[in-house]
Amino acid sequence: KGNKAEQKIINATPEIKQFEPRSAEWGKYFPRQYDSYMKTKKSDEIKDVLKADPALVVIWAGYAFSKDYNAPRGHFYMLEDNLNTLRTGAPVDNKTGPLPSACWTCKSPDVPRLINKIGELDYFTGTWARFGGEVVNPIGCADCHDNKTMKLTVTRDFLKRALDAEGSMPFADASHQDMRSLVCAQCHAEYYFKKTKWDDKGEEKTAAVVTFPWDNGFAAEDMEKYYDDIAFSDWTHALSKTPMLKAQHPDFETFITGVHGKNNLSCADCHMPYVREGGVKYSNHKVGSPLDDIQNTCLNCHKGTEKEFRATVARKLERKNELSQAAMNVLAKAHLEAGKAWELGATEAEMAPILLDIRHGQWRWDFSIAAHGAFFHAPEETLRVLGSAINKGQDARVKLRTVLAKYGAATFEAPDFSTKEKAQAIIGLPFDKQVEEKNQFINGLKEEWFKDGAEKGIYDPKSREGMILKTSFNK
Amino acid sequence: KGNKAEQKIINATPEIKQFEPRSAEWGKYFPRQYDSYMKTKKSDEIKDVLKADPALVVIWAGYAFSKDYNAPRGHFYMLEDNLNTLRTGAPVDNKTGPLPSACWTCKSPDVPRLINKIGELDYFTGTWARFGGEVVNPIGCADCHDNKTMKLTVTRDFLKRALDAEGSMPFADASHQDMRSLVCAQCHAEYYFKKTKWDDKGEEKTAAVVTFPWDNGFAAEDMEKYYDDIAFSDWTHALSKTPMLKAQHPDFETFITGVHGKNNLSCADCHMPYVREGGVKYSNHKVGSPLDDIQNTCLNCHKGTEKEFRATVARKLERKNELSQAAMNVLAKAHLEAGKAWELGATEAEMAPILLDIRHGQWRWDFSIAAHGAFFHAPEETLRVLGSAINKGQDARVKLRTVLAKYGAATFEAPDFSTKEKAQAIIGLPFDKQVEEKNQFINGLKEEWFKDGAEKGIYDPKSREGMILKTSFNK
Amino acid sequence: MKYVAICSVVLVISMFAYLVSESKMLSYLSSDPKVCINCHTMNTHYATWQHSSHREVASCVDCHLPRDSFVKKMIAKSKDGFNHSLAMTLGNYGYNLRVTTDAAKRIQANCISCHGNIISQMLDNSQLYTLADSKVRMGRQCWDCHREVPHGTTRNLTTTQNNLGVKEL
Ligand code: HEC
Ligand code: HEC
Ligand code: HEC
Ligand code: HEC
Ligand code: HEC
Ligand code: HEC
Ligand code: HEC
Ligand code: HEC
Ligand code: HEC
Ligand code: HEC
Ligand code: HEC
Ligand code: HEC
Ligand code: HEC
Ligand code: HEC
Ligand SMILES: [Ca+2]
Ligand SMILES: [Ca+2]
Repeated sequence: KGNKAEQKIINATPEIKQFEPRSAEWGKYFPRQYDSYMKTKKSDEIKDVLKADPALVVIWAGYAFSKDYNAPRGHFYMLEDNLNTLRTGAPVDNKTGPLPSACWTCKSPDVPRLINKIGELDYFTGTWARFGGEVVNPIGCADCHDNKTMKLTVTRDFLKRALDAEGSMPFADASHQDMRSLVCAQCHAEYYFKKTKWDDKGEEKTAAVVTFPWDNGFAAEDMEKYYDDIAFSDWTHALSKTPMLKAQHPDFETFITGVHGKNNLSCADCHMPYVREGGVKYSNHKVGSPLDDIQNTCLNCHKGTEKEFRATVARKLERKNELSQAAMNVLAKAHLEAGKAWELGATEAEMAPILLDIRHGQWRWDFSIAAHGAFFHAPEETLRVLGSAINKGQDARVKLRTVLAKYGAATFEAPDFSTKEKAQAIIGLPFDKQVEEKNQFINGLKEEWFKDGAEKGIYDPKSREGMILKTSFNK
Repeated sequence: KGNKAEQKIINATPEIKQFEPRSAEWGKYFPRQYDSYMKTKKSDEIKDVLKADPALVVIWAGYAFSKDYNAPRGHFYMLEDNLNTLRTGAPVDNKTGPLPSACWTCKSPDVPRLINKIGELDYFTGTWARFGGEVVNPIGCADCHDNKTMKLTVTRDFLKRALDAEGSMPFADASHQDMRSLVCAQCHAEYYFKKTKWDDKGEEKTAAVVTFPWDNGFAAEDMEKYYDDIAFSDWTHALSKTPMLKAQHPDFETFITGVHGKNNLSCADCHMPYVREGGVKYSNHKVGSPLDDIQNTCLNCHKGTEKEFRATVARKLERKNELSQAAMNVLAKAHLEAGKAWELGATEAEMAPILLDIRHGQWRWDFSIAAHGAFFHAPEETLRVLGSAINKGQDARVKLRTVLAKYGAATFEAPDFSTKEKAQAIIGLPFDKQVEEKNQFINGLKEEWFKDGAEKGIYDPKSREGMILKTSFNK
Repeated sequence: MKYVAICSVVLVISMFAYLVSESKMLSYLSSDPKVCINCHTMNTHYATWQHSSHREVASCVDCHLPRDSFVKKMIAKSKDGFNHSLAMTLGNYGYNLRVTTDAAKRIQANCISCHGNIISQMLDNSQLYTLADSKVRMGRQCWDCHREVPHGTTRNLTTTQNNLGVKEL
């Protein structure tokens, strides 16, 4: 009955503006969802992945990821982390790079608002810094909900386009249950920036449009083919000169290959389980590890004890880690050996098949592990693709030995990259300088952007209340 | 009611001799179990695995498996296949080799009978041919049942010893449900022949005792360590000179790592599901693929349709095949490349680390796939171990390139082994001669053995009724 | 000719009577759970239900037959009754029964009717979406999550033979 009363308020059409980026405004009508959403703040530890696996620095040499890469934190921090990472560099005004505007895309409900205001192609044009002061709130209700009905809604068209291009689950057919995953898939999916020319009142501009490479399917091999066919590369590797691909969090694509995906579960089933307070039942908006609440997630469908489930998941993680570590080690060595081969005068023709192996091997490895939950969501697919990554990487190394031998370095041993510092020294990263510049940005322009946003009336100060600066690089 | 009556007969203490090897005798009291048991005859296709994967011939060069290796058939055929395989060679009398008596161990209820009669160490001494005429029935009731109570019973002590040595599930603690797996684990487990000296009335003899290498645990790495510690090898590879290990069907060991094992299922749950005829419920003794009766196996516990389950299992098989094929290809090349290195004069010191990689890589690959059901019973463990097998095999190849380069063969390419014939030619197997000798054995000594058995009154002619000679080598 | 016709009619009627009596079809007119185990085929489901949290609160018909109108209930009863009786007589079913789509719909409606309060939010959520294509009200079966309610996950007809609690009538 208490439920009914509260229900009434909830069902009363709330007065929320379209594209309202400030979650606190929505929270007035939906306090439980809002409060639980704010609890994502509790996941606040920075886990420096480069430090844990220094091979990554070598693997990503020449690419921003080699500077700074952390395990994900709670949704509360997504904007903060995007601003603070060394990857986004240290712009000094709204025109400086290094990154494109597209880097805001999955960090804020200000993005759909902006796209609605200026158009998608304009939004995807220019530097990241261009929208400093415009993108000022972390993920919010407006990212997933319709302001009138609270219906789940996909606010990023690139997901719709990608689903339709893939074809097996066109967006128009999405069921309610599908939507409980698709709102997540807007962000939790592999992407690249597709260069797209457009006409801005007579001026030709190039947009970097977030695009999901799904035309051939959702599997690692399907996307690999997609990228190969358009000769796309994210960057050229600093040591091996390989035209590389970076995989980013293919959570959705891997999830659907696993047993829970096949049984038609949705992300929300585990990451936003129903909870009850008094008579009211609602979706827990504290998106985080389902293992924090095994009782309401796993045990809702499974028999067994918390302890058993913890052990099962832990074993899956170990298996993934074993193969992932092997793959990283192989790939790092391959890059270093290829670097040596170039140095000694190897020709493009000699190196071409080797670089292809490296490209494919690293793509597959990255695809398997960039989705941090894939070890659980899709353990078999993860291990299969990791196995093939190891194989490709080692194929490159076998071929490299023949080339190295030709240039008199048959016994070449890759240098030691067993710590983050050693690895960054190998690739020659001017780390301290970057940190210094970044800190200037953090204490300067970043602050101004939020002031800017506040003046425009779009910034929700609650979204940063109690924020403590945490980074991998400031001790 | 009919049920009750029949139950009475079943519960009446049957008059079966201890160690009665003739299943037809038991069948008099338990016709349903006997009839279903005899239906294992339906699985009678010989699938030549060497032909499907010719890399195997190279991988097993110098070992009997390179001559003849087939996918398992129904239990009805186990003695027949053991007699007919080229692996058991062509003895001409009771003293000729090549194999030891231990090769009968998992093929017949005559084995527990013999062990009871002459003692375990005597049984494990001498040639396989020594017990021709003594071992004449395929698997029978006496392999798994107590003659008085029909209670499940482990008739091979080596399983009990191995469980106790491993320690985590001592035999004394085995529950009824455990027994429903342990009767299978007597045979469906990795083994080796442990050389054991014993005193036969003053004469020192050496027995080759079937032993499960479980002292350190059930995992591939645990057994690898076991074998390394005792410097055991099954054979020395003909090409690479590696002291090799052969993994044989670690069905039980891998099964317990999988989700069904962890949920405490037993082999009998899927391979011998309960069926009902009229009012009588009994265990289907037609041990075979559970996919032949999905409705009565998987669907007992799962929602979903037959079609879905078939597809799920098929996808698991594909994943395994992908990595297994990659591993075989790598290992075969490694052997051939190592052979070349020796040929060119490589030293033992140069080769030692390479051979260790090959030994470990091949062991792990074999461990993952020798249990034909492991792709389903334990897909994650299978893929993990396959990934590490690929890695080790490729490590060997990388090192080999350096050695080959030293001896002026940096660009050496392994010869083509893409068909069984090509592969057997590479390893120089005198195939036709072996087939000819084998056929002499099949038409001669083999026949006599059964006559022998019949004279002794231990042979059950029903066990070969309608037997058609099928081999991989006779067209 | 007439003979044949009369014979056929008599045959059909007597076959029907035989079917009715052999399969205890008329027992469908009662609501007592024991009625269901007129057919030993239903023993497993009776036993699992009897050991479930719902034993005291919901009987077979509470879940399996429409609860909103007497007429619908009777129609469903007759339909199921006939189908089950026929299946019973022909013996053309396996060890693992599965609910029909129609039955699933009814069950779901019944879950909702008892647990309306607790699931009201989910129901509201679901009403925002088109349900045209979905099998059951709310789009998703309650027992997708509550997998053990009330029959457990293992309910092969051979699992509870001679089992405790089920008395053959
Ligand atoms: C607007 C983009 C966006 C949407 C929509 C989104 N996420 Fe996220 N998610 C992110 C980003 C960005 C991070 C990383 C935040 C950080 O590390 O600062 C993240 C982090 C996470 C984490 C890690 C949290 C932790 O504490 O470790 C989980 C789990 C997660 N998301 C699941 C989901 C699920 C489930 C949904 C849908 C219900 C979803 N996400 C919707 C962008 C999004
Ligand atoms: C398609 C959506 C999408 C786009 C586009 C995107 N991200 Fe993310 N980002 C995510 C998701 C999802 C996560 C959570 C990742 C995880 O689970 O590891 C994340 C996490 C992060 C994190 C926190 C973890 C870390 O890596 O330290 C940072 C920082 C980040 N992104 C920066 C960027 C930058 C810079 C760009 C542009 C180059 C970018 N993002 C583009 C979706 C996106
Ligand atoms: C059956 C339950 C379940 C479903 C459904 C599910 N997940 Fe997960 N997810 C987990 C578990 C368990 C983990 C591991 C958490 C841990 O290690 O603490 C996880 C981890 C993650 C992570 C990494 C979090 C981190 O901090 O490393 C992300 C991101 C994620 N899931 C997103 C998703 C998305 C997106 C979907 C839907 C496409 C989804 N999940 C569906 C159970 C689930
Ligand atoms: C990452 C995506 C995401 C974000 C951000 C998000 N929600 Fe939700 N929300 C969901 C999902 C998924 C559901 C479940 C809806 C369903 O099953 O119909 C949901 C359900 C709801 C419901 C319906 C009642 C319930 O609890 O099931 C309300 C109200 C709601 N959210 C309010 C909010 C508010 C307020 C915010 C901002 C503080 C917010 N949501 C942010 C994904 C999101
Ligand atoms: C909404 C129901 C549901 C939830 C919630 C759920 N599962 Fe499952 N899970 C399933 C289904 C369905 C299967 C498929 C097996 C089956 O058919 O019984 C499964 C299978 C599994 C398996 C076996 C497959 C494998 O990958 O090894 C594990 C382990 C598992 N779940 C763990 C978990 C954990 C851990 C959680 C919580 C984070 C969880 N499940 C949450 C429904 C669920
Ligand atoms: C006495 C040894 C022994 C015992 C005990 C034994 N097996 Fe076997 N099993 C074998 C042998 C040998 C084969 C191969 C027969 C052949 O290929 O000729 C085999 C074959 C099989 C096959 C393949 C059948 C086919 O048609 O492809 C399955 C499945 C199997 N066993 C399962 C089991 C299960 C389950 C148990 C216990 C209930 C069990 N086995 C007990 C020795 C045994
Ligand atoms: C510990 C028990 C055990 C021992 C000892 C054993 N086997 Fe087997 N054997 C099996 C099992 C179990 C199978 C079924 C294998 C499968 O699933 O592939 C089998 C299958 C076979 C097959 C049929 C399939 C094929 O490979 O062509 C032959 C032949 C065979 N064994 C011969 C032998 C020989 C020869 C020896 C001695 C060197 C031997 N076995 C020792 C248990 C054993
Ligand atoms: C959950 C069900 C299940 C359980 C429990 C189970 N198996 Fe299996 N087993 C299967 C399936 C499914 C296959 C694949 C059959 C196929 O491919 O046709 C299989 C395959 C096999 C095979 C290979 C048969 C062939 O012809 O290739 C053997 C041998 C086997 N199992 C033995 C065992 C043993 C021994 C145990 C117990 C330690 C066991 N199984 C437990 C379901 C099960
Ligand atoms: C490979 C092992 C194996 C062999 C060989 C075997 N059985 Fe069984 N038998 C079992 C298992 C396992 C059970 C299930 C027992 C349980 O769960 O208590 C069983 C059960 C039985 C039962 C008890 C009733 C039932 O059906 O569950 C009888 C009677 C029986 N077997 C008779 C025989 C006869 C007769 C033979 C020879 C024709 C035979 N068995 C051969 C493994 C075997
Ligand atoms: C006696 C019960 C039982 C039987 C019979 C059974 N399963 Fe399972 N199965 C389980 C349990 C328990 C799980 C673990 C998931 C869970 O907790 O729901 C599981 C999990 C699974 C999974 C998910 C894990 C994975 O490896 O992907 C698949 C697929 C599966 N079973 C297929 C089968 C197939 C195919 C058969 C028939 C050959 C079968 N099962 C027979 C009980 C059973
Ligand atoms: C609390 C609700 C509820 C009660 C009470 C209930 N059932 Fe069910 N029944 C279900 C549900 C839900 C299913 C569907 C299960 C599924 O599809 O997994 C079902 C399925 C069945 C099936 C189909 C076969 C199967 O295993 O899916 C039969 C038969 C059945 N019930 C008989 C009975 C009988 C007889 C009783 C009373 C003794 C009974 N039920 C009481 C909810 C109930
Ligand atoms: C006349 C014997 C008999 C009686 C009485 C009986 N059943 Fe059944 N029932 C069967 C048979 C036989 C089947 C299998 C039908 C099939 O699978 O085609 C069945 C199947 C079912 C199913 C699954 C198929 C479907 O229609 O969804 C449900 C649910 C069910 N019964 C419920 C009940 C309930 C509830 C009762 C008591 C009101 C009951 N039954 C009484 C014989 C009976
Ligand atoms: C006739 C009314 C009625 C129907 C129909 C009914 N329930 Fe219930 N259910 C109850 C009552 C009353 C309780 C509280 C019982 C208790 O506390 O022991 C309950 C308890 C529960 C519980 C909590 C106890 C548990 O077993 O986990 C769940 C979950 C549940 N019901 C789900 C369902 C589902 C799913 C259905 C439909 C398949 C259903 N119910 C149909 C009356 C009903
Ligand atoms: C997506 C998974 C999911 C679905 C679908 C679902 N539930 Fe639940 N249900 C839950 C979770 C999680 C809880 C525990 C949280 C709570 O107590 O509300 C729960 C709790 C319940 C409870 C209270 C149980 C108790 O122990 O008191 C009842 C009753 C219930 N659900 C009935 C239903 C009914 C009826 C339906 C279908 C209309 C349904 N559920 C559908 C996830 C689900
Ligand atoms: Ca990418
Ligand atoms: Ca061995």
